[in-house]
Amino acid sequence: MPRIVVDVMPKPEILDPQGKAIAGALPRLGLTGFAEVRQGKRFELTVEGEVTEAVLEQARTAAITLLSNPVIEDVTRVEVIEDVQ
Amino acid sequence: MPRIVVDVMPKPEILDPQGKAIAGALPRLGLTGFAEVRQGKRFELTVEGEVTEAVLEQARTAAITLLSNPVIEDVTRVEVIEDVQ
Amino acid sequence: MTVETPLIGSSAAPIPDETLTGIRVGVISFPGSLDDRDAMRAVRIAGGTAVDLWHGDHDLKGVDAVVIPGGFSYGDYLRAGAISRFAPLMEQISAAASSGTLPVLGICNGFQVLTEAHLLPGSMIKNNHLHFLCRDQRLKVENTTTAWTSSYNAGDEIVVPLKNQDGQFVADERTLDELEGEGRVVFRYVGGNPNGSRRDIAGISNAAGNVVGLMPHPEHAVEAGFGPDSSAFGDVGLRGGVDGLDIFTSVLKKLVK
Amino acid sequence: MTAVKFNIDTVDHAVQTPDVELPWAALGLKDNEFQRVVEILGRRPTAAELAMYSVMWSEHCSYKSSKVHLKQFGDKVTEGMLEHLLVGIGENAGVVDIGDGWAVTFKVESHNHPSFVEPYQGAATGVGGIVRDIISMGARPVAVMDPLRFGAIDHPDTPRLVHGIVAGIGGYGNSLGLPNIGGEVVFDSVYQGNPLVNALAVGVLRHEDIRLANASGVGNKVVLFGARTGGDGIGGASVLASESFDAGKPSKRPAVQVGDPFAEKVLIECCLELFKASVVEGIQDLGAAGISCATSELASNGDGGMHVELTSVLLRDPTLTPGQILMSESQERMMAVVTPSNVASFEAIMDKWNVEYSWLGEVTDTGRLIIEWDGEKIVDVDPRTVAHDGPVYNRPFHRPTWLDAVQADSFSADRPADLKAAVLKLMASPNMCSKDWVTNQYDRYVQGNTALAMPDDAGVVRVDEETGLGIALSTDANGRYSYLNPYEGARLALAEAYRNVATSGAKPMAVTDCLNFGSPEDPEVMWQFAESVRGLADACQELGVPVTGGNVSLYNQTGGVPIHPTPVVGVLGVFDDVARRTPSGWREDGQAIYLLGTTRNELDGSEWANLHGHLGGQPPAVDLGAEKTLAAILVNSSRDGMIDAAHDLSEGGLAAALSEAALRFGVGARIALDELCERDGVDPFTALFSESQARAVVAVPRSEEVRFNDMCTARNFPRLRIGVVDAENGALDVQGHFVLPLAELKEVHEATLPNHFA
Ligand SMILES: Nc1ncnc2c1ncn2[C@@H]1O[C@H](COP(=O)(O)OP(=O)(O)O)[C@@H](O)[C@H]1O
Ligand SMILES: [Mg+2]
Repeated sequence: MPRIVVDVMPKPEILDPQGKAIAGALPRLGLTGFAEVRQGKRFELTVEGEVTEAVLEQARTAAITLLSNPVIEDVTRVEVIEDVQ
Repeated sequence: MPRIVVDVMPKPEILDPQGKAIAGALPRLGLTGFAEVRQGKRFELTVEGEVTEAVLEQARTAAITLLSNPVIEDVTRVEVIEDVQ
Repeated sequence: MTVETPLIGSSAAPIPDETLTGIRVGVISFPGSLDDRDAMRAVRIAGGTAVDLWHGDHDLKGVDAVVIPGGFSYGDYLRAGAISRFAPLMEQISAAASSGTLPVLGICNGFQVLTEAHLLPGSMIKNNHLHFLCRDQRLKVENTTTAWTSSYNAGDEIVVPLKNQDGQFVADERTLDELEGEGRVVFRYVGGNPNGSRRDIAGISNAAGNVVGLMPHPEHAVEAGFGPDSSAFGDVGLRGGVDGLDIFTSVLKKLVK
Repeated sequence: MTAVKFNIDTVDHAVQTPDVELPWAALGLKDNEFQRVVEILGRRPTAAELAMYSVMWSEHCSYKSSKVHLKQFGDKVTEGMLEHLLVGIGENAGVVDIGDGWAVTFKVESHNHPSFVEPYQGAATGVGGIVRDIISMGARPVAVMDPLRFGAIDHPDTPRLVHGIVAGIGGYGNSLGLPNIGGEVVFDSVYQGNPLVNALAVGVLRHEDIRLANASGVGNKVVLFGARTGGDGIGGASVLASESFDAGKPSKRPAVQVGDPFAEKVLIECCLELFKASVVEGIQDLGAAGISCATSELASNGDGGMHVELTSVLLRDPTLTPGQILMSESQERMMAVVTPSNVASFEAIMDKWNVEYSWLGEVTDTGRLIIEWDGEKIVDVDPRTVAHDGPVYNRPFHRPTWLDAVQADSFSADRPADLKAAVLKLMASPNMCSKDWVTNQYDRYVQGNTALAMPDDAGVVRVDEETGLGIALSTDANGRYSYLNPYEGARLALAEAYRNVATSGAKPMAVTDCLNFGSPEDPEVMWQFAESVRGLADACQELGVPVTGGNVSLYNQTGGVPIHPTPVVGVLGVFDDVARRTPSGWREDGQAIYLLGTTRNELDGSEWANLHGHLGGQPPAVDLGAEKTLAAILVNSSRDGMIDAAHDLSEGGLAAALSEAALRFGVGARIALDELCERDGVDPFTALFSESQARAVVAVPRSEEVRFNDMCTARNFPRLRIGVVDAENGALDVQGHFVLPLAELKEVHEATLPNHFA
């Protein structure tokens, strides 16, 4: 079944304690190539049937009302993905 | 600065309590087009300088050693993204 | 039946036992560990000597056993236990634990660290109700041959506090069958599964039985007056439950032998 | 790091350009306030100075409307009240001597508005902020509490707030390893757009470990450590995006702060290690007004001067301007003063805990707070004028015109015939139902010293493992009582918290308060505030317990409608040995149940009246003399082993107390009301539902009855044997009226919150 992916990231100006903890751990594993890490969420919404514009619109609504908190997060993507891994 | 994105999703056979809760909430918002929801994580690793193959390799290592737990999660993507939103 | 006003500490006053005092149990602290001092207190009340270990050290200080305590190491931000697993001291612990010699107990966050370090199978995900839950939990002790459970009788039930947010134990069916088949399910929830854990599993061991992980907190049921309000071994005074104490006496007694 | 080059508004520049338009109004300063700043400086302020004055002179930081009233907490203390006070009002938190060289510091604060905007983070950072106050006194935090108020339970916005706030309190407190030992959950539509999120923290220290927020010792180093500074909490000040006020480019500053409890936990351990190694001279947490507050307070409380290089501040967002850096309210930061000889030891401890720090400057004796940006002077002020000499208002107030009519409207609904149904209805109501759904999300075990917590009357924590020395805490407020009569309402809040602490067996010692009110610019609200402070100060004097610190939260109103005046009062009590604490439920079959105190026909403002949508009349009468005697009886009988259970009577009266005492351990009782009704001249309904004060029910072992009665007689305190514990019947049997099976009671009592929120 087709899926719509919704990516949600912490707003750039907002503190991301999770990303910060990861950024602190990477060098201890010898992985020193990264200046910053941000951790966000990725949702996969499986669509029953065809992905119509109406369904996509539903996904966009879900993204801004339920899946993200507009005070601290941005929805960075709402997109249909191929059903392959 | 360029970023590498790492997507991590719960394994299909593992129950995803957060995804389930979202799937339960959507119809209450009148969003009925979705059969299933899975919640995963999206990491953005900012690279200082150029994204060389070595850095990408570091990201892949980070993805499978630290950013995901192979018992419950799959790394579904490790990729450079353009620095645009 | 008359019961006096319960006095804290009365029933948990340790009977000093020179041989037990000689046993050194290390408790490792990570940044964000919370129940480390409590685990050390439990070791002392059981009669042993508690030794504090620092995650960043490379030295096990010659301890005879190790407790990885509860808490939110590194905030539990990525996954519970995920970052702690890479602490320098964990290398020593992993080596000694997998050789089957060093008894290691992971409580709550400690259990999560052990699964992340692959010293125990399976993993923990968010509770099925998605909330942090703190309650007094009844457990059944199903394996009394491990380093940490030998003071119990098979089938004993105990009441210890449970408190976590990511406490749902998951593993694939094959692993679960294997755990069951080999008798490595050490503790099981009874009287209601608090978080959706597969097959009501609350604690497991490795094949050798020296490494045990347990989600609820036995170190909070070791001192009368500060434990749960109930015990599976009969009526107790106010907050008089000390059912967790035998976890710590088990390892001390085993090590004395 | 080289500083970002702004078009910096230096002191020199300010002198040369006296006529530049400054956005003082947008920053919240009033015309006269801005004029005062100009007067103080003898020139226009620089952008950075304006930032400092505007945040430090805000209501939140300067207490400009409340100061003249709060003075009473100091004026009305007696010698005796000061006896155990090691540090009083004015510091980050008060410190109380509890004996054996131990001291306790505690304080309650509000985080109301941020919690409405972003419930999870607002509540979380509320806990974080109050805990840092406790650390900065030199103490190890040992517990938290959370008095909460929400709108109507069935309002569509209430689940958002309940879920977010409860998860936020738990998410932060649980991650810090601080047991949550009590609080309140109240639903009332007056809090719809203004939930109250108050957080209390308590810490423990040795006398010699007390640290104060002052910068003394010329040449000592000033260091900022903990989290990096970001743009948090300066959303309202976006006008400062350009320090020269010429470019109007919009700035994107987060209006909410995100908490990092892990960083704070590390900060706690790291600070405790600093204290143990004696490497800090003075320390201050960074809360509201961030670096502005820390530098000006440290300097003015110490030798009077400080010199700081602002580009040394480690930033999360490199585009911040100097004014924004000064105003930022980024969480999990501390500022300390360190002697040059301790610098290396300080750095070693930071490195061990992996905490970032940066040396900002040093203490001087110039009487000036000088802040430079890359060597250029952008602030040159007398720090006292920023920290302490803010405006003080004697705001007009008058008794509300509507109050007479409200007070005349006494509750007169018919007495229900079915008392069993009435008890069930009461105990299932939003305010009287079990709060387990909330409190089960909080860790009450961590640290291993919790001797009593929810749902008992007070939280009790052991301080000294050797001796059992410990403390008890309770927080209370009743907004409806305060609405009906703010003077008496504040006294009632104190009386209840005091009674709760004594009920647990502890001797009440000290008070903290969080005064939640509407707008001080409304003379009627201001009157409520003035009356509340007067009432609380009077009552503290009468009970002999000093206020050691607290917080004022004003402007809690939506659409011109203020919340009920809600003075949340926290009382701290002390135990010689927490082994003697008294639980609120009975367990032993056959023990006698006594009611202490007198019952009057006092239903105005009660939970029962509230259930019928009625709010009028006068709140229950306050008799602090009776409260004192009751407390003495409860404390003595706990110490001497004369009682095995005690539960105070407050909201919901005897009906609630009996129900809760039975549900605590699932043990029933047989109760007879006849003698009580006859003695006090009340009907059975009133006996059960009146909220008369200075009452408690206790369970007395048979062997202690004589001694217990003698003690009450000696103190001339009314008591009545109203029943007996019945461990067999599994019911609350109020003879001649109803038999209420505990299973039935438990079910309705526990179902309410899950029904709405699970
Ligand atoms: N938000 C909360 N956090 C922690 N404990 C709470 C909270 N709300 C209520 N409680 C606890 O539940 C119990 C019952 O509350 P309440 O009836 O308000 O107590 P009381 O009337 O004795 O002040 C008390 O132990 C109280 O501390
Ligand atoms: Mg009470």
